[in-house]
Amino acid sequence: MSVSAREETAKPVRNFGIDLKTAGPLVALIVLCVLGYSLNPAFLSEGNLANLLTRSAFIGIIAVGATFVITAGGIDLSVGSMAAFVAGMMIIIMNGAIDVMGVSVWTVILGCGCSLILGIGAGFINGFLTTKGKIEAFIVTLGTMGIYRSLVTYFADGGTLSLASAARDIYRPVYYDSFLRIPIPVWVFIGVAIIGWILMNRTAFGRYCMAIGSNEHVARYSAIKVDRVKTWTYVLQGLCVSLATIIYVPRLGSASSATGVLWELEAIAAVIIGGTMLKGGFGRVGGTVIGALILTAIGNILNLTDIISNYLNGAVQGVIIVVAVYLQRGNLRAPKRKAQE
Amino acid sequence: MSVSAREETAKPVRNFGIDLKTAGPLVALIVLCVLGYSLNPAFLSEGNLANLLTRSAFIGIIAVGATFVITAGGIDLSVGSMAAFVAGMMIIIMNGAIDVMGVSVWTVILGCGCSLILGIGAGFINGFLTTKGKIEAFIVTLGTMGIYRSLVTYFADGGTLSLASAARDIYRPVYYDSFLRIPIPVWVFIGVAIIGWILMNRTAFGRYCMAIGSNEHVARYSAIKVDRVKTWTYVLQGLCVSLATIIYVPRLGSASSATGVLWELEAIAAVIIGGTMLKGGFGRVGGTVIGALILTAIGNILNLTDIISNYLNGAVQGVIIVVAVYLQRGNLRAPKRKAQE
Amino acid sequence: MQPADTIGGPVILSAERISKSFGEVPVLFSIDFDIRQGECHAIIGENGAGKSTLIKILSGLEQPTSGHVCLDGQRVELPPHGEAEKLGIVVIHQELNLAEHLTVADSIFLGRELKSHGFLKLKEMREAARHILDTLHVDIDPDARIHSLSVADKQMVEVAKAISRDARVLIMDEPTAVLSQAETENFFEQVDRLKAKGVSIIFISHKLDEVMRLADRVTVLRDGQHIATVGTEALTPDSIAQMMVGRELSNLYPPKHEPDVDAPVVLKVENLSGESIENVSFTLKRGEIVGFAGLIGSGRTAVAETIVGLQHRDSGKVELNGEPVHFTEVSQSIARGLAYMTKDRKGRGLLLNTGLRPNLTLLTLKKHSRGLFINEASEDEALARAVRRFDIRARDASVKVGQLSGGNQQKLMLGKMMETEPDIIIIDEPTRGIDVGTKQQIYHIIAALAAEGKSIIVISSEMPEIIGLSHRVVVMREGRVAGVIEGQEITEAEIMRYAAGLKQDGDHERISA
Amino acid sequence: QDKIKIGVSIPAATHGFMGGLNWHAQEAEKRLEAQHENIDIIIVTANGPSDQASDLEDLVSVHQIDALVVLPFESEPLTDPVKQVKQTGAFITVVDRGLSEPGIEDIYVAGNNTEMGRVSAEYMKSRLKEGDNIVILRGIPTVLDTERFDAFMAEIEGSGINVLDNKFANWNRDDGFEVMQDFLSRFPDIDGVWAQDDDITLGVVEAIKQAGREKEMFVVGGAGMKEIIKGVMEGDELVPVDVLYPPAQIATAMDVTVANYTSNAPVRGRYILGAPLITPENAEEFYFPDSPF
Ligand SMILES: Nc1ncnc2c1ncn2[C@@H]1O[C@H](COP(=O)(O)OP(=O)(O)OP(=O)(O)O)[C@@H](O)[C@H]1O
Ligand SMILES: Nc1ncnc2c1ncn2[C@@H]1O[C@H](COP(=O)(O)OP(=O)(O)OP(=O)(O)O)[C@@H](O)[C@H]1O
Ligand SMILES: [Mg+2]
Ligand SMILES: [Mg+2]
Repeated sequence: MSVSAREETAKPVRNFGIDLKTAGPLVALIVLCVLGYSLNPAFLSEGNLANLLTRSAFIGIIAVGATFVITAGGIDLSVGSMAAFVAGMMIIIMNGAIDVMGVSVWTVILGCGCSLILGIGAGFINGFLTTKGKIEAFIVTLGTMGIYRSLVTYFADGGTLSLASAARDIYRPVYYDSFLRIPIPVWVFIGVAIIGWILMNRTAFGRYCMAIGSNEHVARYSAIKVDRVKTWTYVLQGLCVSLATIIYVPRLGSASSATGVLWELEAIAAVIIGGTMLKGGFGRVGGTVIGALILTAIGNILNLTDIISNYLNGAVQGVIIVVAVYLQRGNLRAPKRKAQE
Repeated sequence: MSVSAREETAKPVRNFGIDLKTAGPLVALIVLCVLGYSLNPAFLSEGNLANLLTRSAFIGIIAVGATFVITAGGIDLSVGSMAAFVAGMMIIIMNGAIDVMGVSVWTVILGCGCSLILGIGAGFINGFLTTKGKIEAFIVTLGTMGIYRSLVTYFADGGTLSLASAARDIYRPVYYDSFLRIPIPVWVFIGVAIIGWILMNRTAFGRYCMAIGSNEHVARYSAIKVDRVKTWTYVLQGLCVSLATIIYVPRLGSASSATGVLWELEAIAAVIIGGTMLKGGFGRVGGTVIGALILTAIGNILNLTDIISNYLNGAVQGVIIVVAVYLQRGNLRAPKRKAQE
Repeated sequence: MQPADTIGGPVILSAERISKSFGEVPVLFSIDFDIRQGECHAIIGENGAGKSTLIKILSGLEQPTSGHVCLDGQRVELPPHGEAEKLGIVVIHQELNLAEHLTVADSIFLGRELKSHGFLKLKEMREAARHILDTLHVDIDPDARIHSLSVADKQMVEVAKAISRDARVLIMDEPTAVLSQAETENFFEQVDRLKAKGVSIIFISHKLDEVMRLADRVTVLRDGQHIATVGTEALTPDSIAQMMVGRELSNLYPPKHEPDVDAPVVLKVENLSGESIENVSFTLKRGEIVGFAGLIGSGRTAVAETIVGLQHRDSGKVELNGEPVHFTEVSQSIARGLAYMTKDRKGRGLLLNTGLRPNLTLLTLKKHSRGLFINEASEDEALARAVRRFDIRARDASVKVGQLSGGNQQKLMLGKMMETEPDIIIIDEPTRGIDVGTKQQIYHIIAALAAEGKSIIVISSEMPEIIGLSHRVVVMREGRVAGVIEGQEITEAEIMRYAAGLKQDGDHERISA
Repeated sequence: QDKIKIGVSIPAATHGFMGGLNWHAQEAEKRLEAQHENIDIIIVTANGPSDQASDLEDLVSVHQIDALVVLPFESEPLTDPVKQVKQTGAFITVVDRGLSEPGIEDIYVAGNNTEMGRVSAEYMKSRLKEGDNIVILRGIPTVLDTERFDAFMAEIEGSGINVLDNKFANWNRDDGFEVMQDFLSRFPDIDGVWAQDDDITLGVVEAIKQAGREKEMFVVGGAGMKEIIKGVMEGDELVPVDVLYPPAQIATAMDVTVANYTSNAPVRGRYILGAPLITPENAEEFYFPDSPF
């Protein structure tokens, strides 16, 4: 009835709001690119762009998973250590497999399979402890963060686990090769992003995540299996970590306790820069992708110039993140705020 | 009327709940102590207890501040870097003062005064950016975290800032001396904890923090100056960081980019182990103190024995944190969960 | 419109030519309104007429697009951060406005704590809170946390909070919507007392008898327009209703179709016990409407929630179409055609930060999915259907549910439940906050559903609703079934006798029949 | 008869070099405890200077150690805590990073950061000519990184070799890889890379291989990681040499500390291990295939 009657006037308002919110991170990214180009034209060279995109794939893929966890009101601090752990186990398994069955593509496939299983399993543990154990996600994943990292250190005897070079030669192309001039990791990233976007915006699962994150009671009263959906978000996160690991391992062929340090912070930052709310209830996979690109671009730009003291890299990074988010939220949203609240 | 009928059954349940909640962390701490004693009786020696308490003072004091920030629905990731920054500036200022006015107690007092001003200022910046800038606290403090740490590195020229030994001799007792056989830092910790507890539970400010964390709109409608209170929580956090720094500097007499790394995670963990909710609305200063003691005790206990590979320290720590929280929440609270929801 | 100058002293608070638009959407059109000292002025109107918006402007929560607010004849700017309260304008909002984690005493004194030397006077506040609650005759522990209270208790805390403030003007937006009769009576006592003290009261309610009982003057709004301001003595409930809806309302309740005596029993509950209920037994036949009456907290909701699996069942049996069932999740009961609509629409029913469409289909997303994907076209259809069927009025399709008027939220929630196409429907407070016109629609929908062969349980605190709709009434008291009344015996007096414990059902045969 | 307790306090295995150091410490513990019945070694690891200060307190108050072998996280902050241990009468061996006050330690065993920077620069000078370009990847901003860097720059000064830029790569392979990628997109002409550490070197090498520029430049790392030394032995062109900074120094320190109790003569003094250039000729003697580093 009255809804349809007013549809016409309503639409522009809504689209405007949505545009600003999605456009915010994009604008920040474009500004960064212009800045990068003006500091050093090499920034926009094909080689550098390929590097940048490939690099952002790790954090990006993990952050897509984190978008679901955070949307459903959770948090996962363990992703960095989980990546190190999965990478380490993958290497051990592949090295072991070589001894048993020699080197072939199957060794790598076996390794990737195990990585997926491990990632899903690790995610499931996080989810299980949070939902069934009723322990805060922050504590659970802080705990597993320590556990996974310790395990890598332990298995690596404090050092580095390195993939046998025979297997590496087979596996290397997964990171270094391109398809249609776009590096394989970027393809994987694109795939994960698209699937993630569809999952979030076009399936019941995404709706459920948002519902749970915005009000768990309502979700429960609406016949949503809250614990199950929440567990799934962690499993999904684990899956994303293992995908990121699968394209990470062929890069350097090694894993150590230094692998993936602080990735959790980067992933969460990418998610939030992208416009998802830390309190849950609202997720933007597209924004997350851009958030990951922004973070990677900042590091890249800092490496392309020497006008700033190296010691201040962190400060510049911090300032850019804050300013980027300010420009997209504080300023642009301010006029609408009153009406919204 | 009929309400009263239900009251009788309801009441005991609730009181029971509160007892468990406060007692939970305490029980976990006691269990840890028993474990420590059984691993090595020296755990309960006066010397070790004094060490343990003194050590927990840093994280504890910072965590008391974090309790307010988190209760009011915020988060502060910058505390560790802020501590490093404040410590560094304090040292620079004291060293500078020595050149100008020679060494005396006043040098140290000057340093402490500057530390307080810096801490409060840094906290204010966090608060200002979050409230007036309307940027998520996570992003703001992630940014300032990078900025403060970079600044320390910069001022220390990548090295260590060290307090001139003349000043150090005067300042040392603040960490190493005792009063009534209790080390000074512990006194400070006790003081901060008591003041924090009073502030949280016996003043309007504490109520406002809880109200804001629980429902910002309600707080606003109730004529609470939301932005101001939130800013105050960050200022308080800054103050706590600077107090922690004041007792930290005499310990090692130096600051570098390695100072205070990961303190933010420890502080937040202490807060949450203590029973405060990460989503805000409900703060327990007492629990936070116990949370800090638990975290410090875990580290201490790991040093008591060498039955566990050092590589696995992080894993043991993780397991203990998760189990401690599980015991106090999951298990004990499970029977009443349904009723509450 | 006729001026009714008979009551009260000078005008205290007035709105002059207030208009309000949200974005492009106008909600109020040049409204004039005033309230005099010691008077009770009711505002009535259909759902979405703009009542809540008007009082939000009067209390500074929203700023008018044009026009202004005058206090004591002076134009005032009321900033949105609760400053109106300092001027003596106190509001009980339609949306419960309590912070869930605070205690009752904290909530009552939030923003104006009693202090000495900066420290809270906890004991005084607790005592004062207890005292205020006592005057309202409710037994709520001042130390209880808000989230542990029932919706009605929360509302009483709101009332306590409001009357404890030094109000010159007390504005109440549907304060009685969630209250039972007894509580409403206690509440009215307090309102009378305040009026006697010279406090001016603005009162919004869809319960016309309450309006007649309390108000000195009545202002009617329709679609954001001022229709009339009239003295109450010149009105009858019927004439008010007519002014509100703009048409004659006859037969609020549809005629009852007596269900087939031989109709099969579709739901049989035997000796159900659980959280706050004990040995509850009753049956529901096909095509039957069973009313659940009782005082607040008598366990009606608990029975429903235990049946559908939202609460833990300690013992007892539930049979659905002769088959024993034990649901532990709502999805299971939905799958078997048993739907439950909660009474707590803000906390349990709707996602306030989300739009209409996702809320409507949240319970039935599977139905609107093709394979993995959500079929938005089908969702849109569902929304259009629900909007038509339940007359949901949103000025703008993109509004968040939290921005809908209270009554329209309720209708949306009804729509959400009906999306599941249930055979058995348990509706908890079906018309909470709904205007008379729509009430009538909803009653007819319920009756029509029963006539179609669906079976319905109506839990309600509105006695006329129970009486007007039910074929059979189960009266609950302190978690037990106090009695079951049928046919001609369904009268207010009889129900109250059971509910208050004056009468106890001896013959349990009838219950389990 | 009471055992002699020797506490060993070292940083946790957060990157390759420290991992190697941890491994050598544990190997030495096993070996020494097996050799000498009356020796008990307790290894504790720390994540930062204040953490390490706590460890030292625990070693004293709980384990009542007779001797301490310590590799300080940083020199200044740990000077005082070590002094406190000294005051309990313990025998002190300091490894790698000297304390800021002389005379506390009984034994000092160390690699040589200044020497490491200098030797690396010397090698650069021997391979490059005036006008050639190098880039530098540094570790984590700390004193020892600064020492290495300053010594390198002092030595390279005046040689006419251009240092294009230096960036921190945090003694981490991933960072080494990414920083080198960016150097490669930025500078079309690079003749030499000083990666300072073997973990970084591995990342750098991958980045150079990815860009296909192996023929243009060579890389000098440092520490003595087994993979790198193996490469040097096999005559790798891209990483032709390495500069030793041995993680095994901790084992040396533990050995001499134990010797203080097992040999008849007291052991005192300074053992500076130097930073020799590892070349294909001498690589064999620095190769420990079993070490994780
Ligand atoms: N913040 C807002 N943004 C957009 N529209 C709003 C907002 N608040 C209210 N509205 C719209 O204004 C209209 C009037 O709402 P209001 O809440 O005043 O109605 P009401 O008379 O109180 O109805 P009810 O009896 O159902 O409570 C509704 O159509 C509602 O959707
Ligand atoms: N003291 C209490 N603490 C926590 N939850 C309670 C308490 N009393 C009741 N509840 C819960 O609140 C809900 C409503 O209570 P109940 O079923 O007793 O109310 P009701 O009879 O439906 O009353 P009404 O619908 O009129 O508010 C139930 O889920 C019940 O378990
Ligand atoms: Mg309303
Ligand atoms: Mg040993």
